[in-house]
Amino acid sequence: MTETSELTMLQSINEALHGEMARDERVVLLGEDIGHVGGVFRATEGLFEKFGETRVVDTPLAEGAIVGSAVGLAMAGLVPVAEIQFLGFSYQAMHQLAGQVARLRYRSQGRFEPAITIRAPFGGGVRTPELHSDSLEGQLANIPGLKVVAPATAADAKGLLAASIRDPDPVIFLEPLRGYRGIRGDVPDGDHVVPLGSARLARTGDDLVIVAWSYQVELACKVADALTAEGLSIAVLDLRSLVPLDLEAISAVVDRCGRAVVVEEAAQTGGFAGEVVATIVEECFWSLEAPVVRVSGFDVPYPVGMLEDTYVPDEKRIAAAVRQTLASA
Amino acid sequence: MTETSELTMLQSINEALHGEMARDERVVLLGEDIGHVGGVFRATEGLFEKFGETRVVDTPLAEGAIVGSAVGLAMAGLVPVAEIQFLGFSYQAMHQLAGQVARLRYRSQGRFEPAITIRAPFGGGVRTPELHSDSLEGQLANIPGLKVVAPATAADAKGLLAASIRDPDPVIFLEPLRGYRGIRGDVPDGDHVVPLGSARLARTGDDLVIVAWSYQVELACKVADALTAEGLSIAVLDLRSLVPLDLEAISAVVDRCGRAVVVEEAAQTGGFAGEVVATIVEECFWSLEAPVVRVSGFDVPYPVGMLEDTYVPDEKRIAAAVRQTLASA
Amino acid sequence: MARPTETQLRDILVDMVEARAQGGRLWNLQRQGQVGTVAPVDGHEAVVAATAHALDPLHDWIFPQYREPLALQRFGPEVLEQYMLYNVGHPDGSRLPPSVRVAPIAISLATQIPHAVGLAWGMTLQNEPGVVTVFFGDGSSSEGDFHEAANLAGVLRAPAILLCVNNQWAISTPLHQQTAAKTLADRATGYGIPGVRIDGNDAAEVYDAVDQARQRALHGDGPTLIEAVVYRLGAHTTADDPTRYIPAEELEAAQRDDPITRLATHLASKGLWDDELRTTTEAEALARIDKAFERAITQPLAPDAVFDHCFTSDTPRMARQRNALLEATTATGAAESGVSQ
Amino acid sequence: MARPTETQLRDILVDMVEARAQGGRLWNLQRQGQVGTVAPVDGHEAVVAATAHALDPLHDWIFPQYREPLALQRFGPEVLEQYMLYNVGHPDGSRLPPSVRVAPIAISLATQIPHAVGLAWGMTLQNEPGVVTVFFGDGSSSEGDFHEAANLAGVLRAPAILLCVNNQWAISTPLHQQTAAKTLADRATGYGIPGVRIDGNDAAEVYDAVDQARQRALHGDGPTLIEAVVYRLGAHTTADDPTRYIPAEELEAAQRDDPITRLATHLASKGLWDDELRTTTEAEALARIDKAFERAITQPLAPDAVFDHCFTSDTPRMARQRNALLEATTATGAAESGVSQ
Ligand SMILES: Cc1ncc(C[n+]2csc(CCOP(=O)(O)OP(=O)(O)O)c2C)c(N)n1
Ligand SMILES: Cc1ncc(C[n+]2csc(CCOP(=O)(O)OP(=O)(O)O)c2C)c(N)n1
Ligand SMILES: [Mg+2]
Ligand SMILES: [Mg+2]
Repeated sequence: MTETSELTMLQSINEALHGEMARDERVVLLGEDIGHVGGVFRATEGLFEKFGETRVVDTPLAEGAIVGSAVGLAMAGLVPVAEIQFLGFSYQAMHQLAGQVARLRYRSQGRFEPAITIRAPFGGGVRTPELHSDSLEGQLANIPGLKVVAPATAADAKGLLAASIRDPDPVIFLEPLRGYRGIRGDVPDGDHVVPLGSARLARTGDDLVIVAWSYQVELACKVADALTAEGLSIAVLDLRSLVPLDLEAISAVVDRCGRAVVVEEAAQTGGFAGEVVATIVEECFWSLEAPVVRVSGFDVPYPVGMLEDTYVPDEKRIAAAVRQTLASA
Repeated sequence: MTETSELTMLQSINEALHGEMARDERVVLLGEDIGHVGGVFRATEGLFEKFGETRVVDTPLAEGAIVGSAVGLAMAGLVPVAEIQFLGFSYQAMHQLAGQVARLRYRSQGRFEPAITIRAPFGGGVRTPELHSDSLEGQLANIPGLKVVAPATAADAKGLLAASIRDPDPVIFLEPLRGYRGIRGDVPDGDHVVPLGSARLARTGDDLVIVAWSYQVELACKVADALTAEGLSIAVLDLRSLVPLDLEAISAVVDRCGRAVVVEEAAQTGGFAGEVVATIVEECFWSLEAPVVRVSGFDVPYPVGMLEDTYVPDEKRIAAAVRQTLASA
Repeated sequence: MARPTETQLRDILVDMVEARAQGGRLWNLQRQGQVGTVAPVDGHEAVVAATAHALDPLHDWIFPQYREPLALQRFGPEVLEQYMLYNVGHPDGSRLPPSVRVAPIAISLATQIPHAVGLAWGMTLQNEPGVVTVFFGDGSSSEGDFHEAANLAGVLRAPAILLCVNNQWAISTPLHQQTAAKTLADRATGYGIPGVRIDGNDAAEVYDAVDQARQRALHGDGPTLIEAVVYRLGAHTTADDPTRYIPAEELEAAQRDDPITRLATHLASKGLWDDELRTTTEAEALARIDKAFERAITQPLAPDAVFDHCFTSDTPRMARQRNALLEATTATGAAESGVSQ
Repeated sequence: MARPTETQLRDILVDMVEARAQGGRLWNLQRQGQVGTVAPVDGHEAVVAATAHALDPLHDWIFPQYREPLALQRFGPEVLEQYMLYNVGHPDGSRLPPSVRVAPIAISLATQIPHAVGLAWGMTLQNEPGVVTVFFGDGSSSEGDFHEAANLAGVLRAPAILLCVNNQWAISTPLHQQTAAKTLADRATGYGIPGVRIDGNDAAEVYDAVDQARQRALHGDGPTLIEAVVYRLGAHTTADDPTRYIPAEELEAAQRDDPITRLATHLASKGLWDDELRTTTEAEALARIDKAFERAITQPLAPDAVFDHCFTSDTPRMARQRNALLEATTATGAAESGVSQ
């Protein structure tokens, strides 16, 4: 049995970075304020002191240059792990991320290996200013050549980050702001790797499955637990990685339950929940006993603090969707 | 009866720009190479000569500044119509488009009116270099506060562009590269406005509906016509605008047909076809007689010339999906 | 050359002292959990207030970065009121009345620079007199948007003042890691525009530089890049602990050059300032911010306000979302649809 | 100061003449519909070939924009072969063997500049000797990526040469609409790096400037911005008609300063060049490009090549897409599944 420690998600991310930097000298960290202060959330705490200023680099304030220079670092044979201070500011680097990082291998037909990981906090619930909370995973998942990973537990944060850094393909690694300190759990000590592309059945159940990722898994599990207490049997599937998407896990659980609710925090139109619904329809249409319902953010920009609780899907909205789907026949 | 002229889509776009600039002095055009040479595809031909260098402005080569300065122009009370030379280069401006253009009204709670239209050619089939053919509408549709319009006919190109420019909300107007000279048709002379947000039933039919937008409507209609000759009854719904999405038109035709195929050129995962499928499931689940099938580009970057015909959905792939869906029971 | 009069300097100092006092109150409100993250104005007071006084609020525009609002009151008392709404997280927090020529905070750094250039350009197209001043930090000057906008402004000869407040830090990143450039004003040559470097702690020098840039812009001679050198005397924001990275001696040295002390000493030597004036100024400022705070937390908010002003009218999907929200809000018991616990 | 020897200059001229000749052939192939859009090298030959000769192909890297490949043959004959695959639209068109230190064309303008800076930085981290030279145009210098990368290079003292080929045009946009800057080299000061402006039609001057920048970089003194002033003698691309916007007299004046004529005249005066040499050089160049073209159009292509090298291995969805494609390809009659017409 592996030893574990109880950590917050933030601590487990920090542990993964420590482990990967120690394991592979090619790993270099770059980003705004990641060195001296250890990141605005302290995700990179202690790394500058331990690995020095050549491997943990405070860059100028320019996301395009952070992501763009990571391409060059990768061409030099290094394994860059870049931090974007908040995912909303990845828009400043989208030309490098979508147009360059995601295509380097394809363009060069395998000559260059973009073993690049880009970490960014995202998601709401903590009263940030505009653009600090935006959930862009739907947009990111439509960028071919980019893997999109979004852990929901402390243990997965460590294991999936390690896997992302070791992956020779580029990965955008999404860290839930609310989860940094709000999610904690037992995390295996030492080397811990969770392969990309496999979903996790967070709750078993037969009546309906809630499909979610990142912080929404936390909410989905609470809803499932509450409804289990009422005698219902609700499964929760934590996708963990949106690209690659675990088609088998989705179809297995939906085939069993026949009913599904998909939860996301992003604006609904064009969000990734739509992709999940389409996938379910393709894979499991004949098992479906009711329409698949999406619980999403509204079709408005992520709003200011006073409107946040209205906007962000909560347990109440998820539970209502579950009941509605169960009632539907 | 209104007089019409037979025009290519390119000519009809040019006509719309002429009309709107003549109609409203606040309309100004900006972009790379749109003035002296009239745009790399000649979409803005003749406008520089007619309206002068203060209203048709060749900007420096900087998409961020084009879209970003359009925000300021709109704040000054003007109606900027910006051209991005190829949609793939809108990534350079994504921070301005998604983070600023789309939020100006919301942020200022209506004080500022981002009456901005951004035109860009997109889509494949003409052997362009990388990033010139990319279909990003799925990503754009997930940006709240932005309208996404994609005409499929010459007449609609004129009418929807006029409506986009007149619309006080920001619109990204997508012009199919293949359609510039490849699509032609009768276009009403003079003022012609097609309201945003209403889909068009391009073909009526009862057995199955093909939902598409932009150039794919052309292909869908050819498939529908060919299959009609075989005795099938295939409808084609041209969405025309992805945001706002015409929910009523979708549910009306899917409820009637019970079977649907959705066509897009973008990579499948996270593409807008997924959104259409999810919408159909939400609106019409109980009418569905078969799973809704997507015909999409593959989950790879838009490829080089020799691989283009393999990648881009064609009549054969659409027809196969239609037959498969009709056979499914 | 237009050195401000001593009276103007006193007005500027009043604004500076008020901003500092109100900033302190705001900091406390944040610590009490009453408002969100706050970025202190400390050290920026002279450059912001003197700039505002060198401009014409009836015709000129200001684009703030985010530290500026409390020192912008010359542009209208509404700036403070709106800023308090902003701090409490009310959607009206970025809406000023049409008469107040201050743009909303853009959040995403440097994105406001092309906006400002576009507005300046648009004003010339509309034959409106006036110049547009945009504030941005040393850190923000590394963003591509700065470059693209400065270059565009040069080509268009837009009546804009690009005002870079170099406070030596971008959160924890010191200037020498931000750029190897000796001065940020040096960048102006690369855009074919004048660049000036000024002491941003000297209100008179700021006033003069902004006034000159403004005259130049109004005469059709295009934009100016001003680098105002100051020192960030406070934390980056309420979420930051600068003792982790700012050497104590460096901060102390900067504090000895506090822009408020400097101007106060000067004006006191002219008999135009004293402790009593400072005390009453501060008291009034605090009364005003307290009132603004009270107003902010009692500002009405519709249950479906989250949908307002996204578009001119709701899309069909938004209309459904709005209805669903209203239904859920009016449904009295949550028990029916929610989790029972 | 390292003026190239006359023999080196002759080698450079050979490359220049070959590039021009092959460019002509490529233009014709495009006109015959055999290859895609082509961006002619005309007018850029000296700056590209002399740069390649001033660098060390075993240790130094080149990031082209898109006009350069034909003049880069000093970096390996594979460059031509690969470029022909690129022109016919074969996926291998951007794959060079590991020994050839030339990066693929990035298409999206200026995005290659941060790549180059990152690679230069990475080489220092790995203690690899060598410098990275990145080509970009006057138009591309307006992009934010140029600014962000140049600034980063300055801070990191990366061993990079930022080589701006100012050919006076970006498609139809003349330099004075691109920027109000008097020179693009002027921008260097704003990044704290040296900036030099050279006559890009003078191969010796180019060689010298690149050599100096290279030495500086190798000695740990960081990057250099070089502005090489040339004139675009051809169309922007095969899709462009420059007579619509380039005044005939201006082009004629530029043609009188053709870099090939200039160097040929110089070397002829030294007895190192004559028409016969030119004729045989051209003939050999054409033979080589024709061979490369034949190879390119006969290069094998798997039916499912569209999926290769997107990721190291297919995602489950891609695997299905690949299978479906292979099934559709192997299904002999399309009649069954396709449209009958
Ligand atoms: C595009 C973008 N990247 C990152 C951030 C996060 N951030 C907020 S303030 C800041 C530092 C800004 O420094 P500077 O421009 O010098 O202004 P100062 O805070 O010193 O006044 C950073 C990195 C942001 N808001 N926008
Ligand atoms: C980001 C981006 N925007 C626009 C284009 C379209 N485009 C291709 S070449 C070109 C002009 C480039 O001019 P310059 O950099 O001066 O190079 P030159 O062609 O003169 O060698 C443009 C606008 C592009 N490829 N990438
Ligand atoms: Mg600063
Ligand atoms: Mg050029």
